[in-house]
Amino acid sequence: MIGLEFLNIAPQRFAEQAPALVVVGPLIAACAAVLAPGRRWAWFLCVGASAFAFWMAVVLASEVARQGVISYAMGGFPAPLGIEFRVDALSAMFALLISGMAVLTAVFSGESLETEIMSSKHPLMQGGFLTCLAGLLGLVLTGDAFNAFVFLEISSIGVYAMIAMGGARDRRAYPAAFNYLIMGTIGATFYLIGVGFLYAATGTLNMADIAARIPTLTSDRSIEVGLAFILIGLALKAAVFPLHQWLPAAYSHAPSMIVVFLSATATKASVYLIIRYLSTVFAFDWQVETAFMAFVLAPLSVAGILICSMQAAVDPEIRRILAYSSVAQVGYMTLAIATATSAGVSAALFHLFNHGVMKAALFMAIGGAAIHLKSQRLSDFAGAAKSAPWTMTAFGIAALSLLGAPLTAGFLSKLRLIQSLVAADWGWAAAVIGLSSLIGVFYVGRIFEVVFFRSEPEGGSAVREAPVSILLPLWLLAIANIWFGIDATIPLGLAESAAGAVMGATTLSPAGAP
Amino acid sequence: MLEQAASIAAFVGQGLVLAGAIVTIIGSVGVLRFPDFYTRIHAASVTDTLGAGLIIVGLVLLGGGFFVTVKLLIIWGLILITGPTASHALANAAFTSHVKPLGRGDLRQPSASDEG
Amino acid sequence: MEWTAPLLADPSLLFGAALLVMLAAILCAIVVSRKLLTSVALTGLFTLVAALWYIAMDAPDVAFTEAVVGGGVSTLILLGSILLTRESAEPVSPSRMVFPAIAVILAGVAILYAVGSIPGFGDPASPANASVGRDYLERTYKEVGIPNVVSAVLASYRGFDTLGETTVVFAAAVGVMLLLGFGERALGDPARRHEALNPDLVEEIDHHVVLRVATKIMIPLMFLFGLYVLFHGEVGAGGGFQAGVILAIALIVHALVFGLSETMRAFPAAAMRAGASAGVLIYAGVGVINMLNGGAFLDYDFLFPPPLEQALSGPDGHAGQHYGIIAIEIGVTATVASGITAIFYGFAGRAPDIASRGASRGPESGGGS
Amino acid sequence: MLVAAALAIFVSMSLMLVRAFAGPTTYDRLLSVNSFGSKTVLLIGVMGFANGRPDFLDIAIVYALINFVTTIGILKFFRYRTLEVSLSTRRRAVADASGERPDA
Amino acid sequence: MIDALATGYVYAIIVAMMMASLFVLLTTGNLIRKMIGLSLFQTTAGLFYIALSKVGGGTAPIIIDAESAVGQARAARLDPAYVEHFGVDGVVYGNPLPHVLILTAIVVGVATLSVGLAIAVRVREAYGDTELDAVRRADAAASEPEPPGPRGRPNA
Repeated sequence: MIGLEFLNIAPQRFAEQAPALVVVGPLIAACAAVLAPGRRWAWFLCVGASAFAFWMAVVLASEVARQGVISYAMGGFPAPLGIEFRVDALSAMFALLISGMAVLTAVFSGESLETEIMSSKHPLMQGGFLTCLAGLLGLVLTGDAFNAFVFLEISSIGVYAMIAMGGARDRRAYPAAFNYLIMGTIGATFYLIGVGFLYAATGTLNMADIAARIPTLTSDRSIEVGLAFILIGLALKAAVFPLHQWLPAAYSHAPSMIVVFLSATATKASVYLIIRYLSTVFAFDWQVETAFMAFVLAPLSVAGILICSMQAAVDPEIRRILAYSSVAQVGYMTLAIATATSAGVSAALFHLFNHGVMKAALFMAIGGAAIHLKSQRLSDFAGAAKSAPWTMTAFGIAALSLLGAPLTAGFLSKLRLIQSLVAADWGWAAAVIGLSSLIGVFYVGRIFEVVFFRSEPEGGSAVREAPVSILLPLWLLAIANIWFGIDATIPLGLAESAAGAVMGATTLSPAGAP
Repeated sequence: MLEQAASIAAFVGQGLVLAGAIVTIIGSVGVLRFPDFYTRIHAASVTDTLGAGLIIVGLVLLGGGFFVTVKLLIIWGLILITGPTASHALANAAFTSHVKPLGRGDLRQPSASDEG
Repeated sequence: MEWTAPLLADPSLLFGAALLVMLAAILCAIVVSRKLLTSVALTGLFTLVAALWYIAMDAPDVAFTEAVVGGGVSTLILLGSILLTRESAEPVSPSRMVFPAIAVILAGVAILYAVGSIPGFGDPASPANASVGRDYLERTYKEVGIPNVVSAVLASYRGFDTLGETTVVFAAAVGVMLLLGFGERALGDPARRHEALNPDLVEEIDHHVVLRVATKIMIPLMFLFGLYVLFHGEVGAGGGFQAGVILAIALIVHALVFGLSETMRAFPAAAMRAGASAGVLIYAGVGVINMLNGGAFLDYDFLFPPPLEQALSGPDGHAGQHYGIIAIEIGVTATVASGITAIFYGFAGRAPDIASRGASRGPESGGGS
Repeated sequence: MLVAAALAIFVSMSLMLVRAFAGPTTYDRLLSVNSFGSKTVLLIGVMGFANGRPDFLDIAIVYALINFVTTIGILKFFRYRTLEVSLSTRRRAVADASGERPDA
Repeated sequence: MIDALATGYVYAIIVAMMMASLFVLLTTGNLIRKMIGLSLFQTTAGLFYIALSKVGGGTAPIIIDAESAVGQARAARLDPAYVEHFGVDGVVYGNPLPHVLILTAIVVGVATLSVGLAIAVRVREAYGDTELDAVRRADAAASEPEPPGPRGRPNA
């Protein structure tokens, strides 16, 4: 399914434990990294653990492709009693995306932290990063509604502090991190309250079990309100318009390592949970839910796409331009999800994957090139292409992909988005995507003008070529952007099987059944 | 005979608990009504210690098994150590930060602190 | 058959109602107060009363946790942070209240709308109480073999959640260490050395001999009590988390009375950092051992290789579950005790830096009352 | 009778709350918070017996401890403006640098 | 009817408290007070869960012997048929699952509180104040063409 099956060389007993190992590996490494005697050790641990998680994710994905849904009972207790890890194609795809990005970020982190954080704190940063990785992986694999809350918090708490660590360069990181913490925690608590309502109505916490019991209920008022709370909470975490205000500030002032990783994964994991609830738990066939999708989610997505694209077009700071564009892109995904068709969800997932690849490349290039540059202003990147040709070429490729230029991954995903919207008779929504792409031409054009065509400022640019350990993951991502633009079998295969997994069956069979 | 003793103990115990509760209410009224900090702390700490003693002895008489009795006695001990210590520290802190006790004749003037 | 809950036969419901009203009163006072210290003291009271309410609702474990966390740790951390920031909040202009008020009222109405369809309070036949919750009550003794069902669910059935919870504490400790350091400023504070050289700064009269003596008695008792709570958690209320917090509070009392640098000499920040990660390692390590023995992650029945497990347990004992739960509770205790101590070091040890910038304090503290 | 005693303790806690809201000095608030805490300890005991399940006195012990600790914490807050110093010496420099009375 | 009155108030008060703490959190501009509001909000969510777990006439979910003195005293208060139907081995217990969840949530809450306060302390160190208004003013001043210096003005 993913072209990486050759990595599935684990012995069978090992492969059976993969759902647990994929989370526990990074977790143990996080503790070890905090204890590491020096920053080199911490970095090795970080790369090693991420690679291990990636390997396990590949094993998982190929097992899922081979035998369908995998259910893993934590503690050996069957599902409604114990916590279940339930891996289907959707979770496997997210696990692959998150752990793959983690490997690249981990490689990137060595040099990048060097310039941003004092070296005695590197082990703590790496430990926090690995905790976040474990949290995100757990979030996408778990089949238990409350366990998802715990992982949501694991993946956030360290991140709040790490975003604030950007304050050494720019003090605006502190209030940004604080706002993120407040918004994130309100979101998580809303989620918790929503899960409480589902629990009150169904008496269980296992998602598949909840899904199985919902049709048997006589009154669904608490389910409706529970769903509303869960979705609002997750929308806060996923930065869905208009609950996105924390994101641009947090992304523009955090240390680059964190931004690279978060931009590719964190909001995506919340989008995952939204899809999970809408499709698996509520099965897309419920009246209130369809009304919600058509009359709340879709208009909000459209507003988010347009407004945030405009904000991106006028903002003077380069990272914030990209952050606003991220919110707009989340809007694309929710818009496609709102069609509630298999093609829509698959297009959203395909775009989500590609967007992760391009955004990570963009932030990585900026982080790498601007190692010696304290400012984030776009104008300070004047002529950067001359002083850092390799870095900025990769940046340019990813930016073209963001724009949706042909022969890049972004083109294919926008094409599929529009196709799926048209197929669902949402032509106006397809027009919105077209319009926002036009605005995209403007802001990407602005960046291109500054980076490639303006001459360097007097006294030379502060932008330098990134070191090899940054160029390596950066170019991997840039090449991926082109590769997936020409031959999209891998992401498309993942997205389609994932969409098939959640859209195919209207309800999951309760745990235990094959 | 033994049962009779047990029921008497239970009755006495309940009475002691109630008495202790009444003592704490009296103390609280004192804290509410007394005119300055030092008299209030007096009301609070004296009645806390006495009320706690009465209630805990009452609960011991009610009987709840060996461990419960031991725990009750530990709690009593803790209250006896921490209550006066905290009161002392509070009064000390108030005094060293120049909270003045009311003097002779101050009670005649209605002071702001009088209003609960 | 229809059953109505025997509400009036249950005195705890009377207590519960009274306590809820008291909670609401305290919350109202918090909403209107602007002095941060008053808010913090009232928040401490709020959590204490909430804990009382938990006892009335038959949740002693939750009450225990809420008391040690809300009443103890949160209050102390809040105090530490007020010291490092400012003491009263600016008033909020009414115009800024409009939007939040609307949002809050909408959310409240939505919840009340949903609450109408939840089965009545105290109903034993409600879905929440009749399904999985009841299964735990019926199965715990057979499958895990300890009387405290909450501990069993926490450590065994939903042990993975608890691993997550421990990780959260670990992550928070890492975060605070990143942001505030390890209290190293308290050890290397030049003003402190200056004070040692200038004895006239030190007042002669010893005000706190009573406090010190009392504390000296209390600290060993607290340690002992912490260990008791740790190992008693299977039988009664308590467990690893509560024990960890109690141990941390014992250290915090020591720091409060005898000085932070004194405590940090005995329990250095590096050890706390190591302890925090060692706890998670112990916990996850137990899970990995289970995997190596052929079970699922955290399946304590496989803590020992199957033949040994049979030899230890006998016909229907649960040696694996028993020792597994103790092992992970020790892990939890280690992480929580060291993590919270490290967090306290961070906040308390930051103080000299701010205090030396006393000049910027002045204008802020004028805003009070 | 136990229920009546519990309610009596509850009433006295409410009176303490009134004092805590009213002040007027911070020390009054502290006093009432402290006293509130020790009444809570008693209430747990009485409530346990009234419910027929007196074996949760551990929580009462914890309350007693917590009450002591927070009182010391708040005290240090006022007298020393830092949680960090030892109580065996009084740091005049710090206490006076703040230049304010806690009850102001 | 009496039962409906006797039960409805619990959720109503809890929801009101939940919303009051959310209101504190959303309106105030003081970072510490925001954290207090957040912590209260989480606590009230806990109250909601525990209210769900209450079983009328139940006791704490720590297994006791129905034949023991305590067990018999508890059973004596209740209708035997009720105990028979809802009890486990002759004793009616509260629901343990929400207790476990809220135990976890309390811990998560204190972790969030400590990280949030640590960030608030850093805000104070960088800006000289913990009011969001002051922070905004300082940022606005710094983004003007002539920035007033890297550290900004305290108490602006």
